[in-house]
Amino acid sequence: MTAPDPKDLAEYAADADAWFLANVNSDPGFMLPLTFMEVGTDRQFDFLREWQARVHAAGYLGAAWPKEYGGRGLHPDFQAAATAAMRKHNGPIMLNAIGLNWTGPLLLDIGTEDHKQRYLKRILSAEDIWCQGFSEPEHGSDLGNAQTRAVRDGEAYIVNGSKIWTTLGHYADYMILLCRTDPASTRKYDGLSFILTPMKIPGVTTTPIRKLTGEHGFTQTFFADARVPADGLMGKEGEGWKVAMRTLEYERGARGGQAGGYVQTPTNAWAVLDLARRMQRGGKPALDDPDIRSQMVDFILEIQSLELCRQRIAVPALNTDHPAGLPLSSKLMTTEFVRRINEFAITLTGGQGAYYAGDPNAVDYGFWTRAYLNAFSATIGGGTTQIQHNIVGEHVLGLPKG
Amino acid sequence: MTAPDPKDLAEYAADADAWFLANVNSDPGFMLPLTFMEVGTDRQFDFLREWQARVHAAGYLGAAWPKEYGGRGLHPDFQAAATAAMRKHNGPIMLNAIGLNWTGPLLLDIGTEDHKQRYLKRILSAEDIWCQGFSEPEHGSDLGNAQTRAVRDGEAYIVNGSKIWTTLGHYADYMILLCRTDPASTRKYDGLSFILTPMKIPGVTTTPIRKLTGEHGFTQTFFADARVPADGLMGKEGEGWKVAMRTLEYERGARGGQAGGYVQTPTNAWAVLDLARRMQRGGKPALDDPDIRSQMVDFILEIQSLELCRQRIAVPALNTDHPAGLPLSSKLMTTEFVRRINEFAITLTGGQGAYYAGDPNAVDYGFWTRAYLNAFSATIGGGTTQIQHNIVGEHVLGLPKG
Amino acid sequence: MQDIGRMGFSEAQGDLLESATAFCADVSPVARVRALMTDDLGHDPAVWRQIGELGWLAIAIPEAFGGLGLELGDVVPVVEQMGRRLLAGPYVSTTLAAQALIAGGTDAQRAEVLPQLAAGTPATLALMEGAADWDLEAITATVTAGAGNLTLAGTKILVENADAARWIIASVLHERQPALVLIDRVSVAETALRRETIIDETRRAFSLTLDGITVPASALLDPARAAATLAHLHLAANLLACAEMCGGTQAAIDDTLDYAKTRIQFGKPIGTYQGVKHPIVAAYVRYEQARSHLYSAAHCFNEQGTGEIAVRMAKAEADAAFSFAADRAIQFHGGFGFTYDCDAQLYRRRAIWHAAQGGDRAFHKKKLAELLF
Amino acid sequence: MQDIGRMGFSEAQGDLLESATAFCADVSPVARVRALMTDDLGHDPAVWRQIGELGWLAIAIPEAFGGLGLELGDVVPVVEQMGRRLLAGPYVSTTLAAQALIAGGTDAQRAEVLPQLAAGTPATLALMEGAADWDLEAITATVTAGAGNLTLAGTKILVENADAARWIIASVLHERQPALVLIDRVSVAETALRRETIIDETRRAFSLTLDGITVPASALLDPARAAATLAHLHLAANLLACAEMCGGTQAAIDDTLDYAKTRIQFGKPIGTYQGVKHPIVAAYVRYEQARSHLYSAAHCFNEQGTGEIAVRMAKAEADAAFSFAADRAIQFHGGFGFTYDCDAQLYRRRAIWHAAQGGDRAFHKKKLAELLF
Repeated sequence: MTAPDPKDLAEYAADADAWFLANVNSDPGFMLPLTFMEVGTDRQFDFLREWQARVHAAGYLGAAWPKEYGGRGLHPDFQAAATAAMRKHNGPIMLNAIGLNWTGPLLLDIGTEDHKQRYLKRILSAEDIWCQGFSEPEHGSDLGNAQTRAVRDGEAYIVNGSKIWTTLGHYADYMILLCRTDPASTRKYDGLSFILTPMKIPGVTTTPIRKLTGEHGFTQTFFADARVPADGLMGKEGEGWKVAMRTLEYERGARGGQAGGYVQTPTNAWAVLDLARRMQRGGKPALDDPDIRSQMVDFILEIQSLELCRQRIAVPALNTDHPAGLPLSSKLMTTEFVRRINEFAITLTGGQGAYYAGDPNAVDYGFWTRAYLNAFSATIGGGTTQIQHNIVGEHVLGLPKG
Repeated sequence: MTAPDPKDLAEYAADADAWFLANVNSDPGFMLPLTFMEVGTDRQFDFLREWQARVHAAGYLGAAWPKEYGGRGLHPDFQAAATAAMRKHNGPIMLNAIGLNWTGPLLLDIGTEDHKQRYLKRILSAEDIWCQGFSEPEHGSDLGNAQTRAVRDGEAYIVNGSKIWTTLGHYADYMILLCRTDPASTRKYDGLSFILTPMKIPGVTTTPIRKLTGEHGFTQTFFADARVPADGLMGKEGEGWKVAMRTLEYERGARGGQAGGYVQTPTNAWAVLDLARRMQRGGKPALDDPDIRSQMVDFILEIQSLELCRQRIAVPALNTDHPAGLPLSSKLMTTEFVRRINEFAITLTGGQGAYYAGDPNAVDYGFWTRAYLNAFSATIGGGTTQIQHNIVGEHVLGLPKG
Repeated sequence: MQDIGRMGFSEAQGDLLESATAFCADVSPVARVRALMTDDLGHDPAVWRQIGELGWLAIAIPEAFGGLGLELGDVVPVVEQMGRRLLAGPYVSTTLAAQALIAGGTDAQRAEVLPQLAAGTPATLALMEGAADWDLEAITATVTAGAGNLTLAGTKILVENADAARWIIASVLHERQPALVLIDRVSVAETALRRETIIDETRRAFSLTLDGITVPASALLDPARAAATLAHLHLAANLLACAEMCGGTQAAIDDTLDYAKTRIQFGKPIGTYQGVKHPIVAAYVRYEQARSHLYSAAHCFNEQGTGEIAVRMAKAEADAAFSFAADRAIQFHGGFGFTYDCDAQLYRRRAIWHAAQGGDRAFHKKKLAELLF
Repeated sequence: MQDIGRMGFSEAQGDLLESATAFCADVSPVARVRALMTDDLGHDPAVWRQIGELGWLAIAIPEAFGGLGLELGDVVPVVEQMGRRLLAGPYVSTTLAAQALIAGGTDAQRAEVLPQLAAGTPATLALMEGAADWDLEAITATVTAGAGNLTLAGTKILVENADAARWIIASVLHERQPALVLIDRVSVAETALRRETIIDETRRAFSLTLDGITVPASALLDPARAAATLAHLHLAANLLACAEMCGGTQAAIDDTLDYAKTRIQFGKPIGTYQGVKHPIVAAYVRYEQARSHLYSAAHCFNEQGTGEIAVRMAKAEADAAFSFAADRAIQFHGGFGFTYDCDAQLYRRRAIWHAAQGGDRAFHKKKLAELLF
């Protein structure tokens, strides 16, 4: 793809900036989820679905996807400019995370024409919500050990088993499903297949999971003789592991093709700084306390680290020794940062930390405690922090596997 | 053993207190080693050997060992009182660490009468210096993999191979040697034997190892057809691993019998506090700096943790769930603390941290930097911190082995 | 060098530790704890009666007032085991109310109320306001003398077990000076209490509106000792909080160990992996250190100067140990740890509660710097 | 929200990074580094000549004075690679001396000295005294006007490469105000220099006794710009220190990785064990973060306000990253790590040196708090 005309790009960026300035509503009168994993109420869901549809209609989501599939056919720099404007004006998250960052790029890469026609535009417009079915109750981190069974029966697979941690499972129209088509295979990865699976069909049911915050947001998904059309098979039967690993590369940004936008609000250390100014210690702003000052500088340093590392990915000359180093370590860096800064924010609230969301005395409606507890969804989900250390150690640094 | 008469004990403790008050010389005009692993010069060695001999002669070392082997035959509480007095008056360390804490208790437990007669008294008087030969160059942490070979030949073993990290190796008269007598054994631990080995015999040579501080203090020991008397065999041939593990229990305090005293000066957080008062930041004592204050409190809290845990070992009712928990974790706690507090002390010296021992501008003759670098001998030697975590995880908490 | 505390353990502590260990495990299995979380009262009155019958409420009350005449440090093993089993109820609040009267009550108040508390009548303290400042002298509520009566005004918050309590001791300003007043719960209208939503769902806390409550003139605790009593209560509450926290830390680690030994991933129990094993060991070591500080604080509690240092050290350590252990408990329970059904969240919420009550590690470290340097 | 810096990378940086990577690896293998540690001069004059010929000393010197007219940020990749290979020599001290003249020299001084420095004449700064305070205005040395001459007095410490330098720029008090003076090394007696014993054995530093040294009146740098020049030098020195430190951090990690992949314990390479693997990953992540800060600081260096923030952030991060990586490098080399022969100690000593020069993490964090809050 040829480099974009700087004038065109600047014009598009200015338009995007104006559009987000005019259209962002970051306080609709109820708490907006910070990530797509925290959507707990219909009100939140409806708001975010409508918001995504508007962003797409305005041309600021999927701008680099082909026109024939709902995109604008532009150079990726255009979408990057739109995303920057979204970020600048603190726009709510894009809801359809799995569709935008996992299914979409995958279909663009290896989907059939029929797949692309059928799914891509409706992913961008949030008409079809997608979810992901990799984890199982007994094998959280060990995705390769999936036991959900799919047996070919004519033009369909008969699926039985259960998936867990289905984000938006209750709302989703489709799932990207990792399941076992050949239980006899001696190498556990070889028996897996990857299938696009409708969720609103007989034999598929979901049960909400109550989170440690007391709220809902995930489901467990059960398959009982569900007939899934076989044309949803991605890659060949038995190649499911390879396809799944490919989707993880899209998700980590180690491979391009994502629709753009963001599905998690970048944690704002400056908002915590603001909290430190508002909270009191001995009649003075907590930020005047030297210990708190010192910790606050640590967090500002760290958020700037994350931002600079994100920017540095785009400078190949500064990524020669470990080209995948920054993309593969970004989940590790970011998720642990979010957990720790929210834990720190709770301590800033001092004695009022005893209150929880729902009490009028809770600081910021209990936001910080919930944000801390919810942060574990990211330090655990999608490969725990411990697994992330293995990934970086083995895939980036070349240390031997255990 | 019957409980001691409180009056006798009090009298003995008062005598010990008076003796150490009168006899301790903690500044002989050169830097005294903080641990038996840091003896680098003849001057240090001679001073410490003479000091140990005097403490023993005064009755304050080995007081609980039998009279016939150089002890006083007293209840262990007497020795504890003497050690407390030594600590209170900041007495220099006991030099003959391996003899006092490893060989001595082992001989008392499973030695022959001849062993006891021959060695015990001379351990207490420091006439015979002992060293330990467990680690080998290729198998630092993996003691069970020792390859130094001992072949029975009449009344002797012919020993060939090499041991590393021999503390006081250059000075030692005897070594407790872990060596392989049966290389054909399928289970690696089964082929090992434990032999009391003279060091001043033909075929045994030592080479000094230069430490990261630039100084010396350890040796590598080489055996070339050394004829070691077979009566030094402890336990049966092939039981060396069991015997070695037993000596580690003495060393960790998980099993009694040690001669008393201490072989490492307890790191003194209060000395670091004093440093924080002496050093300047912007024309004021560094301790006035809130960050430094906060870190200093952390270290005082931690040293008090170590002290209280040490005291708590003596309260069985507070050690019911994990009776070996405190003894087995004390190396881990202590050695890492020493490393970290000395690292902190270097930062207290500010810009003067650029100087090293030997420069007149170095703070406290460069003590803190050397103490930090030397601290690694304990976080690495005798089972690294990483191995210590495994030991506590597996032997105390019952987590499965890797 | 200053005396900063030492280990000590009494025979009474030993006996109480043994019996409390068995009792709390027996009456407070976690299923029971969870059932009580959604219960209105929040604790089991039958268990509360048993605790009274065991004499545990009498431990630190002088014999003259129906107590056993032991030390507050002797209560520590009991509270530790309650914390370990998340046992709900007004044990700590009642014990602290008794401490308020022992330290600052009039003779008449002690004679009337202490025997009741020793026998198991629940009571509580109402010391916090507004921004939940840890300085107990930051008071705006007032008591004003009227015709033979005292009239109260203001609002206290985070009053534990206010619904269950028969007596409430509140801090107020009396002639602009901090004072304490003993309130008979009968004189508090139901509408004066609002149940608060707090992070620890095993507890009950309330906002208490004092406006309009009147008490007899004899309800005022000895004004001359009010400041000293508040200082004593700050340390006493922190000591017992440390006990609960250490018990909770132990339980959080034990739960994590159970899971790490049984949960299989990649063909092995997850506790096999050093990435899990080593941090659990780190949590365990911190726990043992915090527990050593707890029993040092219990032993030295009554020693002038040393007691305060030891308690603040213990709280600083307990906060770090409990927060870390419970945070790691969530993480190492993996997906299950993220659910409400996993007990790890119970411990994490408790750790947050305790840090917010009576001062967190940073707060006590600052006080320690003043005391030590 | 304040601008606190951003990534940027120039074509010149790219070219210099590529050539410096190859050159430094080539001329400074660790065996050579160790040989030079016991060498009196401490660096290889032939390599120094090559560096001069490569034009690297000219990078940040204006074209008018024989330089390339690029930015100080363009020097960063060169210094980073020198740090990575522990390449000894007066490159940084000469570059900083040039910065002193560019920022604060008189026209005559620039015209005379800058072309020499651009061509490879070594120079250095003498800014520290007594307690090695990081505040460069804490000066007690003096310059006093005499008959057409200036007389110096006092002692400067930690003057790097003072023996090799042809020019020394020292900070002194002139009429009680901070000033800088350009000293021709010829006017310094050998006895005025004492080689210091420093923690980093790959460097050479000296105490310099100024007493009795006289210089011409024209040796004084522009007094009006002295304070600004000292402030500039503080940031410039820290920027280049960050570059050295990032390079050193990378090398410490690379060495540790090599060892972890090959050293067998319990039948497996030690890097297999998560107890080793995970902390190396932690060190690596910190390294990448520090390097991102380094290039942000290099890019923003000349921006008023932002430059200072970015440099202080970079130094704070580099200190943490280098200290941690080198500390773990010693630990994970096990017994070998405890020996002088293991290179881990070289990095750890360097990290201590750099923390002691120009301020450590805590120092820069304090400055950042003032700038940010």
